[in-house]
Amino acid sequence: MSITVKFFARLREQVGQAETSLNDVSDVQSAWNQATQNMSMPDNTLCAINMQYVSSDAPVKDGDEVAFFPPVTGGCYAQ
Amino acid sequence: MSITVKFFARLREQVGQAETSLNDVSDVQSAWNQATQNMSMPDNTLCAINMQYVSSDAPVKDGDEVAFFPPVTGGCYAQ
Amino acid sequence: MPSEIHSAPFDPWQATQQYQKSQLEPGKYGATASFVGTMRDFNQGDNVTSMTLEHYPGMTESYLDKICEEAKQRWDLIDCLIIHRVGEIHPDDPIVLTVVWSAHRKEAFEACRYLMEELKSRAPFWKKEGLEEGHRWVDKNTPG
Amino acid sequence: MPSEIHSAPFDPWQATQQYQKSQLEPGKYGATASFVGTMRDFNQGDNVTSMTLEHYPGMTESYLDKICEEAKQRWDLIDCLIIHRVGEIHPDDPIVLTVVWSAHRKEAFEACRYLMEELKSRAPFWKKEGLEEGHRWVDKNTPG
Repeated sequence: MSITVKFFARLREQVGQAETSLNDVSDVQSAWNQATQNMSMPDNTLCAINMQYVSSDAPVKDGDEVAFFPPVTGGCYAQ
Repeated sequence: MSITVKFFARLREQVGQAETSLNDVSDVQSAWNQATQNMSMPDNTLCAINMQYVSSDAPVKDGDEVAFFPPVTGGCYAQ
Repeated sequence: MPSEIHSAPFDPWQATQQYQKSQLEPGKYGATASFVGTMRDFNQGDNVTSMTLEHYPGMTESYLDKICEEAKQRWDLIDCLIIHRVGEIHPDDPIVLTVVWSAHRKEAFEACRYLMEELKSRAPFWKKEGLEEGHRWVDKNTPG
Repeated sequence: MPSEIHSAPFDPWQATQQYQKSQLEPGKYGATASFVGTMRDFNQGDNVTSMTLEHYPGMTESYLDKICEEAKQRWDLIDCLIIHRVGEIHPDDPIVLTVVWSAHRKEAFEACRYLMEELKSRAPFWKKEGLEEGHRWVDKNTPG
Protein backbone atom coordinates (compact mmCIF):
# COMPACT_ATOMS: atom_id res chain seq x y z
CA MET A 1 0.00 0.00 0.00
CA SER A 2 1.31 3.41 -0.94
CA ILE A 3 -0.36 6.68 0.00
CA THR A 4 0.82 10.19 -0.82
CA VAL A 5 0.11 12.86 1.78
CA LYS A 6 0.28 16.58 0.95
CA PHE A 7 0.11 19.69 3.10
CA PHE A 8 -0.60 23.21 1.88
CA ALA A 9 -0.17 26.80 3.04
CA ARG A 10 0.00 27.43 6.80
CA LEU A 11 -0.42 23.72 7.54
CA ARG A 12 2.61 22.92 5.39
CA GLU A 13 4.66 25.34 7.49
CA GLN A 14 3.27 24.04 10.79
CA VAL A 15 3.82 20.41 9.90
CA GLY A 16 7.21 21.22 8.40
CA GLN A 17 6.76 19.22 5.20
CA ALA A 18 4.95 19.56 1.89
CA GLU A 19 4.61 15.88 0.99
CA THR A 20 5.31 12.44 2.36
CA SER A 21 4.50 8.80 1.61
CA LEU A 22 2.86 6.28 3.92
CA ASN A 23 2.43 2.53 3.63
CA ASP A 24 -0.29 1.52 6.03
CA VAL A 25 -3.22 3.87 6.44
CA SER A 26 -6.88 3.14 7.22
CA ASP A 27 -8.48 6.57 6.98
CA VAL A 28 -7.72 10.26 6.58
CA GLN A 29 -7.25 10.88 10.29
CA SER A 30 -4.71 8.06 10.57
CA ALA A 31 -2.84 9.47 7.56
CA TRP A 32 -2.62 12.79 9.42
CA ASN A 33 -1.49 11.08 12.65
CA GLN A 34 1.27 9.11 10.99
CA ALA A 35 2.48 11.94 8.74
CA THR A 36 2.59 14.50 11.56
CA GLN A 37 3.69 12.18 14.40
CA ASN A 38 0.40 12.73 16.19
CA MET A 39 0.22 16.51 16.06
CA SER A 40 -3.33 17.58 16.84
CA MET A 41 -5.24 18.50 13.71
CA PRO A 42 -6.43 22.13 13.77
CA ASP A 43 -10.22 22.34 13.96
CA ASN A 44 -10.74 24.02 10.63
CA THR A 45 -8.48 21.69 8.63
CA LEU A 46 -9.86 20.65 5.25
CA CYS A 47 -9.17 17.16 3.93
CA ALA A 48 -9.21 15.80 0.39
CA ILE A 49 -8.73 12.42 -1.19
CA ASN A 50 -7.72 12.46 -4.85
CA MET A 51 -8.59 16.15 -5.04
CA GLN A 52 -12.13 15.79 -3.69
CA TYR A 53 -13.16 17.16 -0.31
CA VAL A 54 -13.81 14.41 2.26
CA SER A 55 -14.31 14.22 6.03
CA SER A 56 -11.49 13.09 8.30
CA ASP A 57 -13.04 9.65 8.82
CA ALA A 58 -13.09 8.84 5.09
CA PRO A 59 -11.36 5.52 4.27
CA VAL A 60 -8.11 5.58 2.31
CA LYS A 61 -7.10 2.98 -0.26
CA ASP A 62 -3.89 2.07 -2.06
CA GLY A 63 -2.70 4.78 -4.44
CA ASP A 64 -4.73 7.58 -2.90
CA GLU A 65 -3.46 11.12 -2.60
CA VAL A 66 -4.53 12.59 0.75
CA ALA A 67 -4.27 16.35 1.24
CA PHE A 68 -4.62 18.62 4.27
CA PHE A 69 -5.03 22.37 4.12
CA PRO A 70 -6.45 25.37 5.97
CA PRO A 71 -9.68 27.16 4.98
CA VAL A 72 -9.39 28.51 1.46
CA THR A 73 -8.95 32.22 0.82
CA GLY A 74 -9.04 32.65 -2.95
CA GLY A 75 -11.00 35.16 -4.91
CA CYS A 76 -10.82 38.87 -4.50
CA TYR A 77 -8.92 40.55 -1.80
CA ALA A 78 -9.68 42.40 1.38
CA GLN A 79 -13.38 41.72 1.57
CA MET B 1 -44.83 83.06 -23.85
CA SER B 2 -42.85 80.54 -25.87
CA ILE B 3 -42.89 76.80 -25.24
CA THR B 4 -41.01 74.13 -27.21
CA VAL B 5 -42.76 70.77 -27.56
CA LYS B 6 -40.87 67.64 -28.61
CA PHE B 7 -42.04 64.14 -29.55
CA PHE B 8 -39.89 61.03 -29.62
CA ALA B 9 -39.91 57.55 -31.14
CA ARG B 10 -43.31 56.00 -31.93
CA LEU B 11 -45.14 59.10 -30.67
CA ARG B 12 -43.17 61.28 -33.06
CA GLU B 13 -44.35 59.09 -35.94
CA GLN B 14 -47.94 58.99 -34.70
CA VAL B 15 -48.14 62.75 -34.15
CA GLY B 16 -46.30 63.37 -37.41
CA GLN B 17 -43.84 65.93 -36.04
CA ALA B 18 -40.68 66.00 -33.96
CA GLU B 19 -40.91 69.49 -32.57
CA THR B 20 -43.18 72.52 -32.50
CA SER B 21 -43.58 75.83 -30.67
CA LEU B 22 -46.61 77.05 -28.73
CA ASN B 23 -47.43 80.45 -27.28
CA ASP B 24 -50.14 79.97 -24.73
CA VAL B 25 -49.98 76.84 -22.59
CA SER B 26 -51.11 76.22 -19.00
CA ASP B 27 -49.97 72.68 -18.35
CA VAL B 28 -48.47 69.61 -20.00
CA GLN B 29 -51.83 68.18 -21.07
CA SER B 30 -52.80 71.45 -22.79
CA ALA B 31 -49.43 71.50 -24.59
CA TRP B 32 -50.25 68.01 -25.90
CA ASN B 33 -53.76 69.04 -26.93
CA GLN B 34 -52.62 72.09 -28.84
CA ALA B 35 -49.59 70.47 -30.46
CA THR B 36 -51.52 67.38 -31.61
CA GLN B 37 -54.86 69.08 -32.40
CA ASN B 38 -56.55 67.14 -29.63
CA MET B 39 -55.35 63.67 -30.45
CA SER B 40 -55.95 61.43 -27.44
CA MET B 41 -52.77 60.86 -25.47
CA PRO B 42 -51.82 57.14 -25.31
CA ASP B 43 -52.13 55.81 -21.75
CA ASN B 44 -48.48 55.00 -21.26
CA THR B 45 -47.13 58.33 -22.56
CA LEU B 46 -44.28 59.79 -20.52
CA CYS B 47 -43.99 63.56 -20.10
CA ALA B 48 -41.00 65.73 -19.26
CA ILE B 49 -40.45 69.42 -18.62
CA ASN B 50 -36.91 70.63 -19.14
CA MET B 51 -35.70 67.05 -19.26
CA GLN B 52 -37.26 65.99 -15.94
CA TYR B 53 -40.13 63.52 -15.74
CA VAL B 54 -43.42 65.20 -14.73
CA SER B 55 -47.09 64.20 -14.67
CA SER B 56 -49.46 65.48 -17.36
CA ASP B 57 -51.04 68.05 -15.04
CA ALA B 58 -47.71 69.77 -14.30
CA PRO B 59 -47.82 73.52 -14.98
CA VAL B 60 -45.78 74.95 -17.84
CA LYS B 61 -44.02 78.32 -17.79
CA ASP B 62 -42.43 80.57 -20.40
CA GLY B 63 -39.30 79.06 -21.97
CA ASP B 64 -40.07 75.48 -20.93
CA GLU B 65 -39.26 72.50 -23.12
CA VAL B 66 -42.07 69.96 -22.91
CA ALA B 67 -41.45 66.44 -24.23
CA PHE B 68 -43.69 63.43 -24.88
CA PHE B 69 -42.48 59.91 -25.46
CA PRO B 70 -43.44 56.25 -25.12
CA PRO B 71 -42.12 53.93 -22.39
CA VAL B 72 -38.35 53.71 -22.58
CA THR B 73 -36.64 50.60 -23.91
CA GLY B 74 -32.93 51.18 -23.44
CA GLY B 75 -30.38 48.83 -21.98
CA CYS B 76 -29.70 45.37 -23.19
CA TYR B 77 -31.74 43.65 -25.78
CA ALA B 78 -34.24 40.86 -25.90
CA GLN B 79 -34.82 40.42 -22.19
CA MET C 1 -18.20 62.24 -16.56
CA PRO C 2 -19.50 58.84 -15.56
CA SER C 3 -21.72 58.38 -18.61
CA GLU C 4 -21.22 58.50 -22.35
CA ILE C 5 -23.49 58.21 -25.39
CA HIS C 6 -21.75 56.67 -28.40
CA SER C 7 -23.15 56.89 -31.90
CA ALA C 8 -20.53 54.52 -33.31
CA PRO C 9 -19.63 50.95 -32.25
CA PHE C 10 -17.47 50.73 -29.12
CA ASP C 11 -15.44 47.99 -27.50
CA PRO C 12 -16.70 47.65 -23.91
CA TRP C 13 -13.56 45.91 -22.66
CA GLN C 14 -11.23 48.49 -24.11
CA ALA C 15 -13.45 51.30 -22.82
CA THR C 16 -13.40 49.80 -19.32
CA GLN C 17 -9.64 49.37 -19.38
CA GLN C 18 -9.09 52.92 -20.61
CA TYR C 19 -11.45 54.47 -18.10
CA GLN C 20 -9.84 52.49 -15.30
CA LYS C 21 -6.33 53.54 -16.34
CA SER C 22 -7.19 57.20 -16.65
CA GLN C 23 -9.65 57.65 -13.77
CA LEU C 24 -9.01 55.10 -11.02
CA GLU C 25 -6.25 55.28 -8.44
CA PRO C 26 -4.20 52.04 -8.50
CA GLY C 27 -4.34 49.84 -5.41
CA LYS C 28 -7.51 51.43 -4.00
CA TYR C 29 -10.26 49.37 -5.61
CA GLY C 30 -10.62 45.65 -4.96
CA ALA C 31 -13.79 44.86 -6.92
CA THR C 32 -14.94 45.69 -10.43
CA ALA C 33 -18.32 44.43 -11.61
CA SER C 34 -19.41 45.04 -15.16
CA PHE C 35 -22.27 44.26 -17.47
CA VAL C 36 -22.43 44.40 -21.27
CA GLY C 37 -25.68 44.17 -23.21
CA THR C 38 -25.07 42.98 -26.75
CA MET C 39 -27.45 42.93 -29.68
CA ARG C 40 -28.68 39.47 -30.50
CA ASP C 41 -29.81 38.44 -33.97
CA PHE C 42 -33.24 37.28 -32.86
CA ASN C 43 -36.03 38.53 -30.60
CA GLN C 44 -39.41 36.99 -29.88
CA GLY C 45 -38.80 34.38 -32.55
CA ASP C 46 -37.99 36.81 -35.34
CA ASN C 47 -34.70 37.40 -37.09
CA VAL C 48 -33.57 40.93 -36.43
CA THR C 49 -31.17 42.38 -38.96
CA SER C 50 -30.58 45.77 -37.36
CA MET C 51 -31.91 48.09 -34.71
CA THR C 52 -32.13 51.85 -34.36
CA LEU C 53 -31.71 53.34 -30.93
CA GLU C 54 -33.16 56.79 -30.47
CA HIS C 55 -32.49 58.99 -27.44
CA TYR C 56 -33.36 62.43 -26.10
CA PRO C 57 -30.10 64.38 -26.29
CA GLY C 58 -29.53 66.15 -23.00
CA MET C 59 -32.14 64.31 -20.97
CA THR C 60 -30.60 60.90 -21.60
CA GLU C 61 -27.13 61.97 -20.48
CA SER C 62 -28.58 63.74 -17.47
CA TYR C 63 -30.47 60.62 -16.36
CA LEU C 64 -27.46 58.35 -16.83
CA ASP C 65 -25.38 60.70 -14.66
CA LYS C 66 -28.20 60.87 -12.13
CA ILE C 67 -28.39 57.07 -11.92
CA CYS C 68 -24.62 56.91 -11.29
CA GLU C 69 -24.91 59.53 -8.56
CA GLU C 70 -27.77 57.68 -6.91
CA ALA C 71 -25.76 54.45 -6.91
CA LYS C 72 -22.84 56.28 -5.26
CA GLN C 73 -25.17 57.59 -2.56
CA ARG C 74 -26.66 54.19 -1.95
CA TRP C 75 -23.46 52.13 -1.83
CA ASP C 76 -19.88 52.82 -0.89
CA LEU C 77 -18.44 52.98 -4.43
CA ILE C 78 -15.26 54.36 -5.87
CA ASP C 79 -16.52 55.05 -9.39
CA CYS C 80 -19.15 54.12 -12.01
CA LEU C 81 -19.17 54.14 -15.79
CA ILE C 82 -22.13 53.87 -18.17
CA ILE C 83 -21.74 53.82 -21.95
CA HIS C 84 -24.80 53.48 -24.19
CA ARG C 85 -24.97 53.16 -27.96
CA VAL C 86 -27.44 55.10 -30.07
CA GLY C 87 -28.10 55.09 -33.83
CA GLU C 88 -28.08 52.08 -36.10
CA ILE C 89 -26.92 48.92 -34.37
CA HIS C 90 -26.20 45.49 -35.82
CA PRO C 91 -26.21 42.03 -34.28
CA ASP C 92 -23.18 41.41 -32.06
CA ASP C 93 -22.73 45.15 -31.41
CA PRO C 94 -22.49 46.12 -27.74
CA ILE C 95 -25.47 48.28 -26.76
CA VAL C 96 -24.74 49.16 -23.17
CA LEU C 97 -21.92 48.91 -20.66
CA THR C 98 -22.21 49.47 -16.91
CA VAL C 99 -19.17 49.20 -14.65
CA VAL C 100 -18.75 49.75 -10.92
CA TRP C 101 -15.50 49.96 -8.96
CA SER C 102 -15.55 49.55 -5.19
CA ALA C 103 -13.47 48.26 -2.30
CA HIS C 104 -15.63 45.17 -1.77
CA ARG C 105 -17.44 42.84 -4.10
CA LYS C 106 -20.93 42.99 -2.60
CA GLU C 107 -21.29 46.69 -3.39
CA ALA C 108 -19.88 46.25 -6.90
CA PHE C 109 -22.30 43.44 -7.80
CA GLU C 110 -25.35 45.15 -6.34
CA ALA C 111 -24.62 48.59 -7.78
CA CYS C 112 -23.81 47.24 -11.25
CA ARG C 113 -27.16 45.51 -11.40
CA TYR C 114 -28.88 48.61 -10.03
CA LEU C 115 -27.39 50.74 -12.81
CA MET C 116 -28.80 48.39 -15.45
CA GLU C 117 -32.26 48.15 -13.89
CA GLU C 118 -32.57 51.91 -13.40
CA LEU C 119 -31.22 52.65 -16.85
CA LYS C 120 -33.75 50.35 -18.47
CA SER C 121 -36.69 51.85 -16.61
CA ARG C 122 -35.76 55.55 -16.57
CA ALA C 123 -33.23 56.59 -19.22
CA PRO C 124 -34.94 57.84 -22.39
CA PHE C 125 -33.93 55.40 -25.12
CA TRP C 126 -36.22 53.75 -27.67
CA LYS C 127 -35.50 50.71 -29.80
CA LYS C 128 -36.84 50.10 -33.28
CA GLU C 129 -36.08 46.71 -34.75
CA GLY C 130 -35.34 46.13 -38.40
CA LEU C 131 -36.93 42.83 -39.44
CA GLU C 132 -36.76 41.14 -42.80
CA GLU C 133 -40.29 42.41 -43.48
CA GLY C 134 -39.95 45.97 -42.17
CA HIS C 135 -39.55 47.78 -38.88
CA ARG C 136 -41.23 47.63 -35.48
CA TRP C 137 -40.85 49.65 -32.31
CA VAL C 138 -39.94 47.62 -29.26
CA ASP C 139 -42.84 48.39 -26.93
CA LYS C 140 -41.40 47.51 -23.61
CA ASN C 141 -38.56 45.82 -21.85
CA THR C 142 -39.68 42.52 -20.45
CA PRO C 143 -38.32 41.82 -16.96
CA GLY C 144 -35.13 39.92 -16.71
CA MET D 1 -11.74 24.90 -20.78
CA PRO D 2 -13.75 27.42 -18.81
CA SER D 3 -11.07 28.00 -16.15
CA GLU D 4 -7.43 29.02 -16.19
CA ILE D 5 -4.72 29.44 -13.56
CA HIS D 6 -2.20 32.16 -14.43
CA SER D 7 1.16 32.48 -12.71
CA ALA D 8 1.93 35.80 -14.41
CA PRO D 9 -0.08 39.05 -14.46
CA PHE D 10 -3.03 39.04 -16.86
CA ASP D 11 -5.29 41.72 -18.27
CA PRO D 12 -8.87 40.71 -17.44
CA TRP D 13 -10.44 42.90 -20.15
CA GLN D 14 -8.17 41.58 -22.86
CA ALA D 15 -8.70 38.02 -21.63
CA THR D 16 -12.48 38.48 -21.74
CA GLN D 17 -12.37 39.99 -25.21
CA GLN D 18 -10.13 37.22 -26.52
CA TYR D 19 -12.20 34.44 -25.00
CA GLN D 20 -15.37 35.99 -26.36
CA LYS D 21 -13.93 36.32 -29.85
CA SER D 22 -12.61 32.79 -29.98
CA GLN D 23 -15.34 30.89 -28.10
CA LEU D 24 -18.68 32.69 -28.40
CA GLU D 25 -20.97 32.66 -31.39
CA PRO D 26 -21.74 36.24 -32.49
CA GLY D 27 -25.35 37.39 -32.16
CA LYS D 28 -26.37 34.63 -29.73
CA TYR D 29 -25.55 36.15 -26.35
CA GLY D 30 -27.26 39.30 -25.13
CA ALA D 31 -25.79 39.62 -21.64
CA THR D 32 -22.25 39.46 -20.31
CA ALA D 33 -21.64 39.96 -16.59
CA SER D 34 -18.11 40.02 -15.27
CA PHE D 35 -16.26 40.52 -12.03
CA VAL D 36 -12.61 41.35 -11.44
CA GLY D 37 -10.98 41.14 -8.02
CA THR D 38 -7.90 43.34 -7.85
CA MET D 39 -5.20 43.46 -5.18
CA ARG D 40 -5.48 46.53 -2.98
CA ASP D 41 -2.49 48.05 -1.18
CA PHE D 42 -4.04 47.83 2.26
CA ASN D 43 -5.98 45.29 4.33
CA GLN D 44 -7.28 45.55 7.87
CA GLY D 45 -5.45 48.81 8.32
CA ASP D 46 -2.03 47.53 7.25
CA ASN D 47 -0.04 48.40 4.18
CA VAL D 48 0.39 45.30 2.07
CA THR D 49 3.34 45.34 -0.30
CA SER D 50 2.82 41.97 -1.97
CA MET D 51 0.88 38.76 -1.65
CA THR D 52 1.64 35.15 -2.48
CA LEU D 53 -1.20 32.99 -3.71
CA GLU D 54 -0.71 29.27 -3.31
CA HIS D 55 -2.93 26.65 -4.92
CA TYR D 56 -3.27 22.88 -5.18
CA PRO D 57 -2.37 22.10 -8.79
CA GLY D 58 -4.98 19.76 -10.23
CA MET D 59 -7.58 20.15 -7.50
CA THR D 60 -7.89 23.90 -7.98
CA GLU D 61 -8.49 23.62 -11.72
CA SER D 62 -10.92 20.77 -11.18
CA TYR D 63 -12.98 22.81 -8.68
CA LEU D 64 -13.05 25.88 -10.89
CA ASP D 65 -14.34 23.76 -13.78
CA LYS D 66 -16.84 22.10 -11.45
CA ILE D 67 -18.16 25.48 -10.28
CA CYS D 68 -18.63 26.56 -13.93
CA GLU D 69 -20.49 23.33 -14.68
CA GLU D 70 -22.74 23.77 -11.67
CA ALA D 71 -23.57 27.33 -12.73
CA LYS D 72 -24.48 26.05 -16.21
CA GLN D 73 -26.80 23.48 -14.68
CA ARG D 74 -28.44 26.02 -12.42
CA TRP D 75 -29.00 28.81 -14.95
CA ASP D 76 -29.52 28.95 -18.69
CA LEU D 77 -26.03 30.14 -19.65
CA ILE D 78 -24.09 30.20 -22.87
CA ASP D 79 -20.59 30.14 -21.41
CA CYS D 80 -18.47 30.91 -18.33
CA LEU D 81 -14.86 31.89 -17.84
CA ILE D 82 -12.80 31.91 -14.64
CA ILE D 83 -9.19 33.08 -14.51
CA HIS D 84 -7.29 33.10 -11.21
CA ARG D 85 -3.77 34.33 -10.49
CA VAL D 86 -1.31 32.39 -8.37
CA GLY D 87 2.25 33.20 -7.27
CA GLU D 88 3.55 36.57 -6.20
CA ILE D 89 1.03 39.36 -6.67
CA HIS D 90 1.47 43.10 -6.27
CA PRO D 91 -1.03 45.88 -5.54
CA ASP D 92 -3.18 46.73 -8.55
CA ASP D 93 -2.69 43.25 -10.06
CA PRO D 94 -5.92 41.47 -11.01
CA ILE D 95 -6.36 38.35 -8.85
CA VAL D 96 -9.51 36.80 -10.24
CA LEU D 97 -11.86 37.19 -13.20
CA THR D 98 -15.30 35.59 -13.55
CA VAL D 99 -17.38 36.12 -16.67
CA VAL D 100 -20.78 34.75 -17.67
CA TRP D 101 -22.43 34.98 -21.08
CA SER D 102 -26.17 34.35 -21.41
CA ALA D 103 -29.21 35.37 -23.42
CA HIS D 104 -30.71 37.44 -20.59
CA ARG D 105 -29.23 39.68 -17.93
CA LYS D 106 -30.78 38.12 -14.84
CA GLU D 107 -28.98 34.84 -15.39
CA ALA D 108 -25.68 36.58 -16.18
CA PHE D 109 -25.74 38.70 -13.01
CA GLU D 110 -26.78 35.87 -10.73
CA ALA D 111 -24.39 33.29 -12.16
CA CYS D 112 -21.42 35.69 -12.13
CA ARG D 113 -21.93 36.33 -8.45
CA TYR D 114 -22.42 32.62 -7.80
CA LEU D 115 -19.08 31.83 -9.45
CA MET D 116 -17.29 34.30 -7.16
CA GLU D 117 -19.01 33.09 -3.98
CA GLU D 118 -18.41 29.42 -4.74
CA LEU D 119 -14.84 30.04 -5.79
CA LYS D 120 -14.07 31.85 -2.55
CA SER D 121 -15.55 29.14 -0.39
CA ARG D 122 -14.49 26.00 -2.27
CA ALA D 123 -11.53 26.47 -4.62
CA PRO D 124 -8.21 25.65 -2.91
CA PHE D 125 -6.26 28.92 -2.88
CA TRP D 126 -4.41 30.44 0.05
CA LYS D 127 -3.19 34.00 0.45
CA LYS D 128 -0.12 35.09 2.35
CA GLU D 129 0.33 38.82 2.71
CA GLY D 130 3.70 40.54 2.64
CA LEU D 131 3.66 43.38 5.15
CA GLU D 132 6.41 45.86 5.86
CA GLU D 133 7.26 43.86 9.00
CA GLY D 134 7.04 40.33 7.56
CA HIS D 135 4.40 37.90 6.27
CA ARG D 136 1.05 36.66 7.46
CA TRP D 137 -1.40 34.07 6.18
CA VAL D 138 -4.85 35.41 5.47
CA ASP D 139 -6.99 33.27 7.75
CA LYS D 140 -10.34 33.61 6.17
CA ASN D 141 -12.38 35.50 3.68
CA THR D 142 -14.73 37.82 5.43
CA PRO D 143 -18.20 37.95 3.89
CA GLY D 144 -18.71 40.52 1.27
